[in-house]
Amino acid sequence: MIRLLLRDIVLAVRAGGGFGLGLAFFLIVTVLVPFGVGPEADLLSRIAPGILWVGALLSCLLSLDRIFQLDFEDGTLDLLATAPIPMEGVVAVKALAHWLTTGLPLVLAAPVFGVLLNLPGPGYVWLVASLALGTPALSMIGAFGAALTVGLKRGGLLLSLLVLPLYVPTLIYGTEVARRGAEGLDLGAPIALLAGITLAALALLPFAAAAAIRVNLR
Amino acid sequence: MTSLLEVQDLTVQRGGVAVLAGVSLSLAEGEALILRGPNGSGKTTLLRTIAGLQPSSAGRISVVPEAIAYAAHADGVKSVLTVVENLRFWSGIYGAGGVEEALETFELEGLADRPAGALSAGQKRRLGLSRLLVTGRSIWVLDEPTVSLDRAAVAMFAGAVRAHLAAGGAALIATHIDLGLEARTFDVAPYKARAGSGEGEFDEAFL
Amino acid sequence: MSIWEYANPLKFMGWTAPLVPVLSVLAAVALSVGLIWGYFFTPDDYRMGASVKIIYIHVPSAMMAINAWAMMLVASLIWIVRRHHVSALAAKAAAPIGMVMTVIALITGAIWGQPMWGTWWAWDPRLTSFLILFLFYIGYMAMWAAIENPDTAADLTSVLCLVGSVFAILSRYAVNFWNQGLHQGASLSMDAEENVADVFWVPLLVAIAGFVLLFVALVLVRTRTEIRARRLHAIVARERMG
Amino acid sequence: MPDLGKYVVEVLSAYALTLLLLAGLVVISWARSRRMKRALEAAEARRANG
Repeated sequence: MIRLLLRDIVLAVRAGGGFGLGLAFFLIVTVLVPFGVGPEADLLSRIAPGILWVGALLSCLLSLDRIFQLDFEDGTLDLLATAPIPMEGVVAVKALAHWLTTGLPLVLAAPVFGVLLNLPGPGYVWLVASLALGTPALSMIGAFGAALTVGLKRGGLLLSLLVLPLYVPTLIYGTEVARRGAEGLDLGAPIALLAGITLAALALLPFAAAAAIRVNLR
Repeated sequence: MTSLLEVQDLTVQRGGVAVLAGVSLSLAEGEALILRGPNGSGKTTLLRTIAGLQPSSAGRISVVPEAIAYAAHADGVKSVLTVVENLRFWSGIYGAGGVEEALETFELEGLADRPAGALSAGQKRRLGLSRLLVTGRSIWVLDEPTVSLDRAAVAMFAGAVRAHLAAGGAALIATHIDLGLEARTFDVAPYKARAGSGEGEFDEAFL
Repeated sequence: MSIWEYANPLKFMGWTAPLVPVLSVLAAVALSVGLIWGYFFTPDDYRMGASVKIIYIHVPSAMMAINAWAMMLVASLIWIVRRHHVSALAAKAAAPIGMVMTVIALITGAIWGQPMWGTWWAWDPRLTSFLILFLFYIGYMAMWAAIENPDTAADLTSVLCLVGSVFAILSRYAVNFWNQGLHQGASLSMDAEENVADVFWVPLLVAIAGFVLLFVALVLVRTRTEIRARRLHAIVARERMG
Repeated sequence: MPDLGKYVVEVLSAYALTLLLLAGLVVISWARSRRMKRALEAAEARRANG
C-alpha cells in the first residue's frame, strides 16, 4: 500500500503537470475574478472565501481523470486487481495520493491567493482549516467519479458532470466555515458538518469506487 | 503431482455474448498448457475469466486463492519510472523479493537505471515478463507473452518458464509461436459457443 | 410462485401489456379532471389571487420529481441485490420522466415566484434543491448514454444512484443550512396541509393522482421499450454469432 | 374562462409550458416505443425464417 502511494506520488511529480498545473489553474481563477467583478476591496474581501473555495474545487477537478485513467490504459489496473491488495485499498491510496499532490498544495497556497482577494485578517486560519478539512472529501468523491468513468473513452466531461453535484455539500459547509471565520462569527456547526461529510466520504466511497472499478475491468 | 488449477464446464462471455462454452481443463504442478485458437476465438476472455477479472456465466474454476499471476498485452510498465523501480514496485506489492534474479533472467541488468520509457518495445516486454518472477505466485496466466520479442528473447522467456515449472509452478499460455516447451496444447476452437447453446448468456433472459 | 417471477422480462411484457392502455386512460382522465377543475372551478386565494392555480401543476410535479428518484433508488437496489434486468431497465426508463417533472417543478416555481417574491429566481432552499436534483438526473442519464454494455451501464448507474441519493439528501440539508428559508411563507407544501382549504385540496389530490398515474403509465411504456431494445440487441448479437 | 386578474401571463404560461413538456414526454416515449416495436418485429421475423 505504501509502495503504491509512493509510486503514485513519484509518478505525479516526475510526469510534471500534477500539482504545478493545479496550482497555476487556481492562480488564474483567483486573478480572473477581480477582472470580472471589479477591483473594489470591500466586495473582494466579502466574496474571497467563496472564490477561493470554488477555485480550489475546480483545480481539484482538473486532475481527477488521471487518478485511474493512465493505470487503466497501460494495464496496471488489471494487474493491481489480481494483486494481493484489496481494490478498496487501491482506491483509498490513490485518492490519498491525489490529495497529497493536488489538495495539499492548494491548502498551502490558499493564504497567498487570499492576499490577492483582500481576505480579512482572521479569515486566513479558517480558510486553511476549512480547505484542509474539505479537500480530502473532494479527492475521495473525485476518485469515485473517476472509478465510474474509467472505462469510457471520453470520460472527462462526464466525470465533471457527475462529480460537481456531489461536491455541493462540501462546498457549502467549506465556504461557510471560511466566511464565518473571516467575519469572526461562531463556526462550530459548519465545521462539524464539514468534517462529518469528509469522514463519511472517506469511510464509504472506497467501497462504491472499488465496486465500480471491478465492473469496469470485466 | 497435485493439481493447481481445475476448470470445469466453463462458459465465458464478452459484452453479454457467450464466446466459449463447456471449457474444461486442468493444470498440475510443473505443467504448462498452451492455448491455441484463431484471433477473436476467446482466448483472452478465457484467461481473464480464469484470472478472476471477469465473472464466468457458467461452470466452475477451482484454484488455490492468490496463486495466479496474470500478464497480458499491456505490461503495466510506467515510462517515467526506471526499470528497477518498476520491478521493485511490483515486488513490494506482492511482498516477494527476487528483483535481482528477475533482472538477470531477462538480461535487463544493463538497463536497470534507464527510465522504462526509453526502452524499445521488446525490452519493455521483457520488463513486463520479468514482473512475473517477483510475484512469487505459482500459476502464470499469460496472454500472448512473446509479442515483439526477438528470437533470443523468446528463448530467454522459454528458459524462465522452464525454471518456473521445474520449481513446481505452472503456466497457462496463449500464444501462436512454438516456445520449445514440453507442453500440452489446448485448442479453444471446438468450444466456440453456438447460438442457442443456452447456458449463461447474459441476454438470455430476453430471448 | 414467488413474486419475483413477475420480474422475468417475458412475463413482465405479458402482464403489463393489458395494463398500459388502462393506466393511460386513467391517467388522462385524472389529469384532465384535476387540471380542469383546478383551473376553471376553484376560487382565487385571498392572498395569492389567481396565481394559486399554479399549485395544481407545481405541487404534483415536485412530488413526482422526488418520487421518481426514490423509485429509481429502489429499482437500483433491486438490481444490485437480485439482478433482475427489468428493475435496472425500469430505473433507466424513469430517469427522463423524473427529469421532466423536475423541470416542470422548477419552471412553475420560477413563474410563481415572480409575482410572489418579485424575482424569477430566488436561491430558496427548496428551489435550489430541485436544481441540484436536476443535475443529478442529467448525470444519471448521461451515464446510461455513455456506456455501451447494458449490464455494465446498469451496474455503474446503480452505484451512482445509490451514492447520488446519499449526497442528494446531504445537499438538501446543506442547502437549508446555507440559506435558511427566507421565503418559507410563500410556498405551499404538502406538510402545510392545514393552510390549504378543501376547495383547493380536493382538485389538488385529483391532479396528484393524475401525475402519479401518468408516471406509472410512462414508466411501463418506457420499460417495455427498453426490454424490446435489449431483446433486439440479443437477437442481433446471435445473428452475428451465426 | 375564469378571470385570472393580474396573473394571466403567469398562470397561462405555467400551464402551457407544463402541458407542452408533458406532451413532449408522452410523444417521445410513444414514438420510441413504436419504433422499437417495429424494429423488434422485423428481427423476430428474420429469426423465425432462419
